Amino acid sequence: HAARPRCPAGMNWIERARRCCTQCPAGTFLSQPCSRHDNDSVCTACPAGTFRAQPNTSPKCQACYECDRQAFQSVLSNCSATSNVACGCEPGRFRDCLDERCSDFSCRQCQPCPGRLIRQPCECRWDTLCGGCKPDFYDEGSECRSCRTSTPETCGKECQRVCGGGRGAGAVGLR
Amino acid sequence: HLPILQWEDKRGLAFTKNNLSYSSNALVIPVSGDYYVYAQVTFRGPIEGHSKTSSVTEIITKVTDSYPEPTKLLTGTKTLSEEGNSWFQPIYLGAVVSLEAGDKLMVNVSDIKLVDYTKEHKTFFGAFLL
Amino acid sequence: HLPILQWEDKRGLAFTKNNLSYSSNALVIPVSGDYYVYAQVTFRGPIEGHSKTSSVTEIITKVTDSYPEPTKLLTGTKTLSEEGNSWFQPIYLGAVVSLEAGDKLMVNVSDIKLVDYTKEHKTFFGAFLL
Amino acid sequence: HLPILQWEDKRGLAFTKNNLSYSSNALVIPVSGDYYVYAQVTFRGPIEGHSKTSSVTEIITKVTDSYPEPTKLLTGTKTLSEEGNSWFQPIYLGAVVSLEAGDKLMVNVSDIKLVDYTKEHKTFFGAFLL
Repeated sequence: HAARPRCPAGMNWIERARRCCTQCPAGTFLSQPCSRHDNDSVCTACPAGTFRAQPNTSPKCQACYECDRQAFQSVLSNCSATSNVACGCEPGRFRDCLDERCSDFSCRQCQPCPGRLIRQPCECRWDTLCGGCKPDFYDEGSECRSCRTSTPETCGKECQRVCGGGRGAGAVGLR
Repeated sequence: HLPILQWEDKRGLAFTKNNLSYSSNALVIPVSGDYYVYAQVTFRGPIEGHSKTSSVTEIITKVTDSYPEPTKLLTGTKTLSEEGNSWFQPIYLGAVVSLEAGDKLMVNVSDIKLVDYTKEHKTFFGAFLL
Repeated sequence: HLPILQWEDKRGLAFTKNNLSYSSNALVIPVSGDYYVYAQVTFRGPIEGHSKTSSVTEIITKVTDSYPEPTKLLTGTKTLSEEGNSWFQPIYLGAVVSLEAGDKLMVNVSDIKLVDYTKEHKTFFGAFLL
Repeated sequence: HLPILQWEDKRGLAFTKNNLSYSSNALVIPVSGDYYVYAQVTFRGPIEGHSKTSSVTEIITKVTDSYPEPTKLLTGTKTLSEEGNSWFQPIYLGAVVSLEAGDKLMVNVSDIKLVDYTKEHKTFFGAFLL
């Protein structure tokens, strides 16, 4: 198709009119293109559920995305005439991204870290980062158990080291 | 019958023309002839509190005045072997079918909760006269 | 060569017209031009007494008088990670190809025993002139 | 933005006609109208020294003079559950879209290293005016 001259800033080439015409502002679209004669672009507001984030000479606005309720996404900001919807996660959940772009994600429950210190709290972008056992909790395999729930029979070396008190006090005293 | 999907027919990339119209979840055929009919559904899961999904199915169906039951035109059905992690699975279908004026085309799915309806470019449906 | 599928060309949803005919497992091109050619094959398994299937393949092939060997036009090939359970997997292919009058189009598959031929809306093949 | 695939437009099965041209990795639309746009990308892996792939994505995108950002027209995204073995996975996309003269169509992929570009019948891209 014939070469197109460059249009000044704020204007786009309209093939049918064979001339540069004013761009419609963000939030609107070109409902009636300018014509060869003198009338300029006619712009109309984007209908509900659609948007245009930038100045344009588009014949339509873009459809808003929707947040994935089934995946426990929440609306961070609604779709407006000038911006698409922004989705996050419901409280107590974090993004499980499909890939680095994270344009697709589901919201998984933050891990609770029972009996552990929290090294980094759960946020939309990452899960809770659990730390070591809280005071008065001892490490048993991959769990942190409360001293209060231990009994002399079940209180092993680590339990005695952490919980001390009436349990194997002698051994503790010798440290 | 399997649940029927609802569609947007005006906003964004969606449009209807040449009297091919959309009403009550169906494309309505304006003139008899051979049409290329197509649809893609993106399924995604798992859905918390929802039993594990073993398969997903998409069916393009025809309802016609000349016969009381829907006719299955195209079916895409696939088993899933996703172990608990989040999964995505698109199914595309397309073929030429002979249709009568007034016939209605719909898209049925095995489970509507598994359909990714969030973006118009991931799940879509259409037809054109040859 | 991979096994060639046989097709129904008259009953049910199947039809041929405008001199596009079907013979010896092939669609025969009546007039030279650009055609949109498409096919879907639904594969399913496992088949008892059949070694485990690691992948399935569908190929739309052209046989032409002007060249002694078949030409692969479209190929869909997918590995399977189904752990012994029953599985099913559709493969859809479609594209525009330039064809000569007399050219023949066929669909080859990696293993004919794995093809779900039971329902016309799950496995289909066609072409139309642009 | 995701990487853009480059295409062969003359050799083998590839061709352009009716002023639909190919330049700078894009199909350039000659006349405004409704087009059936399609593409298949065959992905394959694993790639040595490459982190495990959890999903693959193919997107057909439009760039237009009337708007400064690309528009996603069709997206196929699929998670993979292949346990370290060699895998291959085709994604086919196709639909009707309204385009303006001068619009450009491109295919983006999640990871260009995973694309099987070795055979023209496994990875292809095209469009035709209705």
